[in-house]
Amino acid sequence: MLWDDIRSVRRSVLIGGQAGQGVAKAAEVLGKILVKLGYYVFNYRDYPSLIRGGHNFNVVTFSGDRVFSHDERGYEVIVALDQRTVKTHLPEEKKDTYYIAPKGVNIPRGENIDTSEALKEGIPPIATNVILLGALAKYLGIPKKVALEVIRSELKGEFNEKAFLYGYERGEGSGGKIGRIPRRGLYFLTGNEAIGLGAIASGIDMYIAYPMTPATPVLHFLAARKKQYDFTVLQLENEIAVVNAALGASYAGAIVMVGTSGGGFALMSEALSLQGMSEVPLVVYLAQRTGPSTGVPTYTAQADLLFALHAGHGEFPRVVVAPGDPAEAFERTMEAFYLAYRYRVLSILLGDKHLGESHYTMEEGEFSPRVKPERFLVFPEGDYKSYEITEDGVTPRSVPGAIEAPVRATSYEHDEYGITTEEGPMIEKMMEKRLRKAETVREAVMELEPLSVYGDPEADRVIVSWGSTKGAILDALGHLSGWKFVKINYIKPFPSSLFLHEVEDARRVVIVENSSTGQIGKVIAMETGFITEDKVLRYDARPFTPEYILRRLRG
Amino acid sequence: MLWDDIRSVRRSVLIGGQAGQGVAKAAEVLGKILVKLGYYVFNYRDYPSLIRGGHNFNVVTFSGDRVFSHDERGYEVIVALDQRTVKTHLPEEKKDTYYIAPKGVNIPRGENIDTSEALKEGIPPIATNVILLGALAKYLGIPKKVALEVIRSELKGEFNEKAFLYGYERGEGSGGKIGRIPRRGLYFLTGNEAIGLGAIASGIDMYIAYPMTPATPVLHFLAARKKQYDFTVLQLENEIAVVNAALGASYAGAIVMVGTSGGGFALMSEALSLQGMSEVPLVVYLAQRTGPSTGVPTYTAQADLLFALHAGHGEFPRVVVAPGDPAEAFERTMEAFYLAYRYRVLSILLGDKHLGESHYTMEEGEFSPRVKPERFLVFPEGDYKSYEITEDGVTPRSVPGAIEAPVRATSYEHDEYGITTEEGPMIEKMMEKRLRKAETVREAVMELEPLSVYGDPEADRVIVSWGSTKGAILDALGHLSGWKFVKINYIKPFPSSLFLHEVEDARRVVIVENSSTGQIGKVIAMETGFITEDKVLRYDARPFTPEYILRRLRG
Amino acid sequence: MKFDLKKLDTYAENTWCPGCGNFGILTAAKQAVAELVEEGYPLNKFTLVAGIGCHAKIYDYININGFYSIHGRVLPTAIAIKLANPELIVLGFGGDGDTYAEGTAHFIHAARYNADITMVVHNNQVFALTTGQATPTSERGYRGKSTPEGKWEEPMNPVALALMAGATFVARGYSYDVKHLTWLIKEGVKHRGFAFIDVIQPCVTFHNVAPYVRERMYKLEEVGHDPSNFEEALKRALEWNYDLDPKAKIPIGIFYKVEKETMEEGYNRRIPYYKVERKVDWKQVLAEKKII
Amino acid sequence: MKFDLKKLDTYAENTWCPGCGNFGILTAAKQAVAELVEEGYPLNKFTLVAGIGCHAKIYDYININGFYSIHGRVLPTAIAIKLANPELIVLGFGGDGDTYAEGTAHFIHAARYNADITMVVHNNQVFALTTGQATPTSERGYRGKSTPEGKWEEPMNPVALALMAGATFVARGYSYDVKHLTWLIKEGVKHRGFAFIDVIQPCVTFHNVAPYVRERMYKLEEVGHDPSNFEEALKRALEWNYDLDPKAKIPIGIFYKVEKETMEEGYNRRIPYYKVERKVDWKQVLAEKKII
Ligand SMILES: Cc1ncc(C[n+]2csc(CCOP(=O)(O)OP(=O)(O)O)c2C)c(N)n1
Ligand SMILES: Cc1ncc(C[n+]2csc(CCOP(=O)(O)OP(=O)(O)O)c2C)c(N)n1
Ligand code: SF4
Ligand code: SF4
Ligand SMILES: [Mg+2]
Ligand SMILES: [Mg+2]
Repeated sequence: MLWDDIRSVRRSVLIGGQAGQGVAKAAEVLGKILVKLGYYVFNYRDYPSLIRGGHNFNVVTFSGDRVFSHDERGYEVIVALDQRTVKTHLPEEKKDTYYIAPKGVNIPRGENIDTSEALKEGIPPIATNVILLGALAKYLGIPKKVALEVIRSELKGEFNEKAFLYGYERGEGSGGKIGRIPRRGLYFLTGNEAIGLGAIASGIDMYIAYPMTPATPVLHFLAARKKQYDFTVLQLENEIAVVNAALGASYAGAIVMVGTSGGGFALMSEALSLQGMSEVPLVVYLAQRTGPSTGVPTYTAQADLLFALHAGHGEFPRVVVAPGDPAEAFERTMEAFYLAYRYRVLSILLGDKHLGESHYTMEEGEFSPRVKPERFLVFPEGDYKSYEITEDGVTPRSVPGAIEAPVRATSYEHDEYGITTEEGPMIEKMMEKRLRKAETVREAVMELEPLSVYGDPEADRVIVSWGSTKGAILDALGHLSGWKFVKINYIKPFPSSLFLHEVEDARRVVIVENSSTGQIGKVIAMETGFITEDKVLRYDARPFTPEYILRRLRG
Repeated sequence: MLWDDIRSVRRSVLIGGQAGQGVAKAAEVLGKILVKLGYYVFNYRDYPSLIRGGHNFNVVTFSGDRVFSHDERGYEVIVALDQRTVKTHLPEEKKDTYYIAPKGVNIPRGENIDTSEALKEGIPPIATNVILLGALAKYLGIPKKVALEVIRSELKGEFNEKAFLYGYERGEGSGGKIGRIPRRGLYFLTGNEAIGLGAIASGIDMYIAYPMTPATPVLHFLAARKKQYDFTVLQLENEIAVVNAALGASYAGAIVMVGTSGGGFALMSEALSLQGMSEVPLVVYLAQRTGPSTGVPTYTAQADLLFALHAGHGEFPRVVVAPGDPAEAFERTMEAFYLAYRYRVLSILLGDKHLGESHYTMEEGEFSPRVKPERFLVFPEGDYKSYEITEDGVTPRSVPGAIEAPVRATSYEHDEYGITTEEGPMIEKMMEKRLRKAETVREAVMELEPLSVYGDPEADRVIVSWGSTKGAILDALGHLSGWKFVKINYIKPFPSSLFLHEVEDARRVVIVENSSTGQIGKVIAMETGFITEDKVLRYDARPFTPEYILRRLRG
Repeated sequence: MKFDLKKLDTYAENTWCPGCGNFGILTAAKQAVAELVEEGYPLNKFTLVAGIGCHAKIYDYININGFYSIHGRVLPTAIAIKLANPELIVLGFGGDGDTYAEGTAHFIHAARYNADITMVVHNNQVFALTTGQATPTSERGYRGKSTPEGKWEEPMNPVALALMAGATFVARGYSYDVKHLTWLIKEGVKHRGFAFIDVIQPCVTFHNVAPYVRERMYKLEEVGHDPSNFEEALKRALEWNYDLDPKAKIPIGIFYKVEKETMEEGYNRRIPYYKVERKVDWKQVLAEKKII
Repeated sequence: MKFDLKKLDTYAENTWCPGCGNFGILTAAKQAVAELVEEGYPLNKFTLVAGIGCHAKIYDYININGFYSIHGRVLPTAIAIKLANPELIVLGFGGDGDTYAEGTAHFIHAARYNADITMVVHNNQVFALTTGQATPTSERGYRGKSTPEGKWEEPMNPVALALMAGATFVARGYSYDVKHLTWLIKEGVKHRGFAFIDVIQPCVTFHNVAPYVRERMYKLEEVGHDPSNFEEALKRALEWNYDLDPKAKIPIGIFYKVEKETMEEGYNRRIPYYKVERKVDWKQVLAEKKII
């Protein structure tokens, strides 16, 4: 093969072991090294709900061409920190899968690294993951220097460098050589990190949360940066306190976000309705995981869509935006803040475990925010109507204490000053004000690329999807001809005419969704009347891979 | 007019006054008297959210023919306990509206009853409502004897009888004579009362709630009957406690219902998802009111439909059934229990303030439950699988302590014994079990008249609606030709083919809904792809009247 | 300068029952605001948060900044308002159902957080607006429509709980003693930290304890109670358990008062966020994730 | 008759960290069940309710009836189980996050309701399963990933709160003292009413207080503590505020125990509902609303 062909090959390494053995960290470091070398890397993380033991693994898939997803079989290398890894993944190996494991772990082929002398060299057992990473680097032909640079900046403790070299030197290394691809402007980050950064870029003042997988990483990420950017991170007694505090803070003038997963979101739903009536801006990050209920809490799903669209009693405008990769997550987070604060609405940022906890390689140019952060405040001198009835339904926002006049927020139906009303005509007017606001938001969203099309724009076979399936679909698309992928970015307000335009002449329209019912199909039907029963669904708590999609599309 | 024509005339009386003046009670008593005379009566109750003062009123509409709704203008008589009543309803009076009021209240015409001697006769001021009722009875020509019978059984305190006679004797009575219509088998009750009775008829063991208008009357109604029927009524610290307690009790073998309105329902949504996963039977009464948020809490709306359909994260089967009058409320409550306990699903009984707090006249034959209450328990001797995978997706239900084997319920994904699993194939199997259960429930519901058609079955103009709009629509239908009314009783599972059959040749399909967006239209689109933009909506917190519908259908 | 109390009126129709204890709380609250303004507190910084219930209508009746929240959520809302803008003077008005039933969790934790806010609970020992059901503080045996045979369980003692939960200012008022209550509210506002005032508020319609309370009430200030003594405070708090025991004595006044670090201090909040100009460059923010 | 402990095992893989304090609680719970069965309690009436967190995995590890509930909701679930079937012996297992954060309201009210259940809180002073954030009982200064600069506010003292909230049996155990804990759980089950046991459960991964606790712990039984004395109980409860104060003494054992009417008694519940045969005739039920 020519160099160009080789480097565009898609390669996958699985690293597995017990929770606590540093599997995830090893994979992340490997990813960073590869990106540093100019490769595109996708790092998938799979872990059960436990703290020590069990079986965790990561799949690092990389190529010189774009990669947005992982493989769930046919690994080139399996790095097995324990025996269970070998056993578990046997069915998924290729005939020539190469194993790297510490001595003592039985492997079908490959190499066992003798770690018995490590301790003497000052390398603690905890660094076995790094030792194996060294051997892996050797095997793949990763330049030592680049690897060490990354290790130095990523892993605290000098022993890690030693550990890497220990493995590198003992490794049998024959897998080839990974050349450096001269590229610039590559980012390696998870969806959750991108959301955290998007919040910072939006000028967040307060992040309020109660821990819940898979939204917790945003809490940790922001907590680690609150000093640097001077904002507040608040963990309260439960999600109900969280969301009501968020509304209080937002009313008082802070730029606020809350983050949670399905169960916590459910607890927040009463207050979402309060958002609707009070028109106090609110941004909610809903990180989906496998339900219903506690379900399979560290795994992924896209099954909260209809709930996100309808949570909260009564009728009020809302935005539901679903990014498909970290670059989008960054931009869409900024849009979620923008829309919430500009129009005093609820913005729900709908992500999931797969987007949130997988590492993606993004290019510089992919980050291109469409909006600018702002507080959107007015400071009138005399009279102020907290709910002034305007043509576009949007009342300019002020905050208490910033002007002389009282600023009010209320859960009751109210007149323009925010005083309670039970009069039919005023109720009707306020309902209509909010309906008009929904229209105004719709128009604003239509300027924000609410729908994207990938692949052959003229194709008459269409994959329709949203959110984190994007990666696997894009990677599958490369193997399909005559197909396009219509990705719905804004699910509320729904881009109906754009959507209908994309499917009107289609021969086949397939819904791809990480759920058991294909909820986006219902949303499409609800918004446009367009119905398709052609669905590729996955609901075993695992994310899609390109292969899975291709098989199901063909089969 | 001939007697037959006269008695089929629709007549309306408005009784208004301050909260605490006994307006609602007077109207209810009037209604009962009229029903006792063989008339059909509808009693609408309108009150703001306060305890004393303000302005409450009831509209009692009656006729010798069926009446299912009230009028919002053109009253034959206005009984005004205070001046505000006169003022407020001036725009709604007819030219010849007759007023009955205590002396001191200025009225445009009619009679002022001098109550100054009442006290001397042992009638306290609190009975002014009954005095006026006496005058009204005289005016309408209601036989004294029948009225007194009802008063004796409905109102405690001998002074009430006296008060009635006081008014009756002083009344000017010239409005005509209300003859007795020889009928049997008439019931007079509210939707909430019917739901309470339906729960009792279902063998309820525990009703658990936290007060919330307009579901509270069910709490009160059942609390008053718990001794008679030997069940428990439990008020807990909040709605989250309520719903989780309900699941606990149901798991332990009790037949349970909870009742709430939108805000409380929102708080319960996390546990609805737990219902889905644990498959512990649960019946929830959701009494809608005007939202969003606290909204207009003592008024009506049908705007929680999409929320009721989708509350709770993840995917799981559910039943959403919406009765349209008390007879249905009674039957559908029994069905909600039946389905929940037979199939271990969530049954949501979707009502609203209008259905719940209005009095309807129902005929004996209209009560005809389609199901029989049962505990649906098995008591296997040896092994028991709490989540046995069956063909129809339904696992026979046992309860802890009733058998030797452990009985489990869990929020986590699980194997057949209810032990936690994170394995893809088992997750898939359990998801599919629940999907099959949804299908089984669908089949069962299709036997329960999930959709009803009223009016001319061959008509090509169709009103589509659900829930409490039924009354006003039925009454409007009498004035329309070439129309039929398709009422959707089960909104989940949705009777798609029945529905499509009814609209396929229609020239016009109009949605009627007490909301600002017409949510049933979205549900129909979602379930069938059928779309109509033709909507008659009302969202000023007031229920429909036939006139309102006719005006909007024609305009 | 004399503050014109009328400035605090609104055009909303007052819909409380005639004679309701809420009027006393409204008058005291307005009077407290007026006097505080006279003492130099800026009127436009006063911000109230109300729950849902009869009590909460106070939102409509005082012409200051206000957040008419949802049932039970006064405290998280109020605390966060304070954190977002420490310049605001935050007054919470909750009901007993609101604060001790639906909002229990927030009540217990707010005591610990010690944000500098003042929480006034209109404790009429009943869910009034929903027509008279028993709340946690209703006495044993209370008959409402949901407990026709009488409430079964013991009442909760919020004063004792607040003390045990760590509140730094714990008081009880009586809504018909407006002057005393005005003083309590002012003391609450001046207290640096979480000031909790349980106000006995007779509900003339569903739970009129005025005759009961009037006879048994005494003022802590008048018996030489030392509000810096936690043990004494606890003892006083346990004197009345909210049952309508004929022999009970009902102390009102300040049970306990202590200075501790406030939540705003703990989170180092000084400047209102709305005044913070953030010049974040999104490219710089992203830079930490740039590999090459 | 000797009960075979193995009967309580399940086939589930135990996924707690090696050395985790939860093992001690599991062993004690099993042992308590075994001994109680030996004393005549029927095995199939034992029913556990678990929250969500590391602690809650106990549901998978004991082969008795169980409801694996959601985060924070052990108590309402457990209480209602008892009301629906008073024959069941109901054991709740919650975490500190579970019970003192998400579930605070239920905790406070359960104490008052006094249902005859036993509530064991695995108090590791940390949200463990979500990787180590501070909970209400974490000590001031605790550094987790959500509080990198240290937790700001004071810890909650659940033992003191339970006492003040009206609990009729209040105890503290230590998960590494299995024998003592077994005894506590058995006493809790035998206690007629709400038995609350806060168990200090070192989390070896995120919050290993074993060395701290071991040195400072003493047993109430050994110092002649009188568990019928409320004031004494309160004093003992306040000896340790859950901060890691080097000078603190940590009492374990039964702080307080008193007999009061239970919730089931209050609601007059005797027969399990599932055994009640209801022969309701729907026509008769409707009759009250028939006018003619
Ligand atoms: C989540 C929720 N549950 C229930 C209600 C219904 N509700 C409105 S007011 C109220 C009673 C309030 O009691 P309390 O707080 O004591 O106030 P009061 O009316 O006695 O002043 C209730 C239960 C609600 N609005 N929201
Ligand atoms: C409503 C809700 N919020 C958050 C979570 C996430 N969650 C799962 S376990 C856990 C921590 C539990 O802490 P604790 O109760 O102390 O148990 P531990 O793991 O320490 O035993 C949290 C917050 C959840 N499952 N549900
Ligand atoms: S019901 Fe009670 S609390 Fe409400 S306004 Fe009337 S007297 Fe006051
Ligand atoms: S994280 Fe802590 S509590 Fe959880 S299993 Fe490990 S040691 Fe135990
Ligand atoms: Mg109250
Ligand atoms: Mg814990």
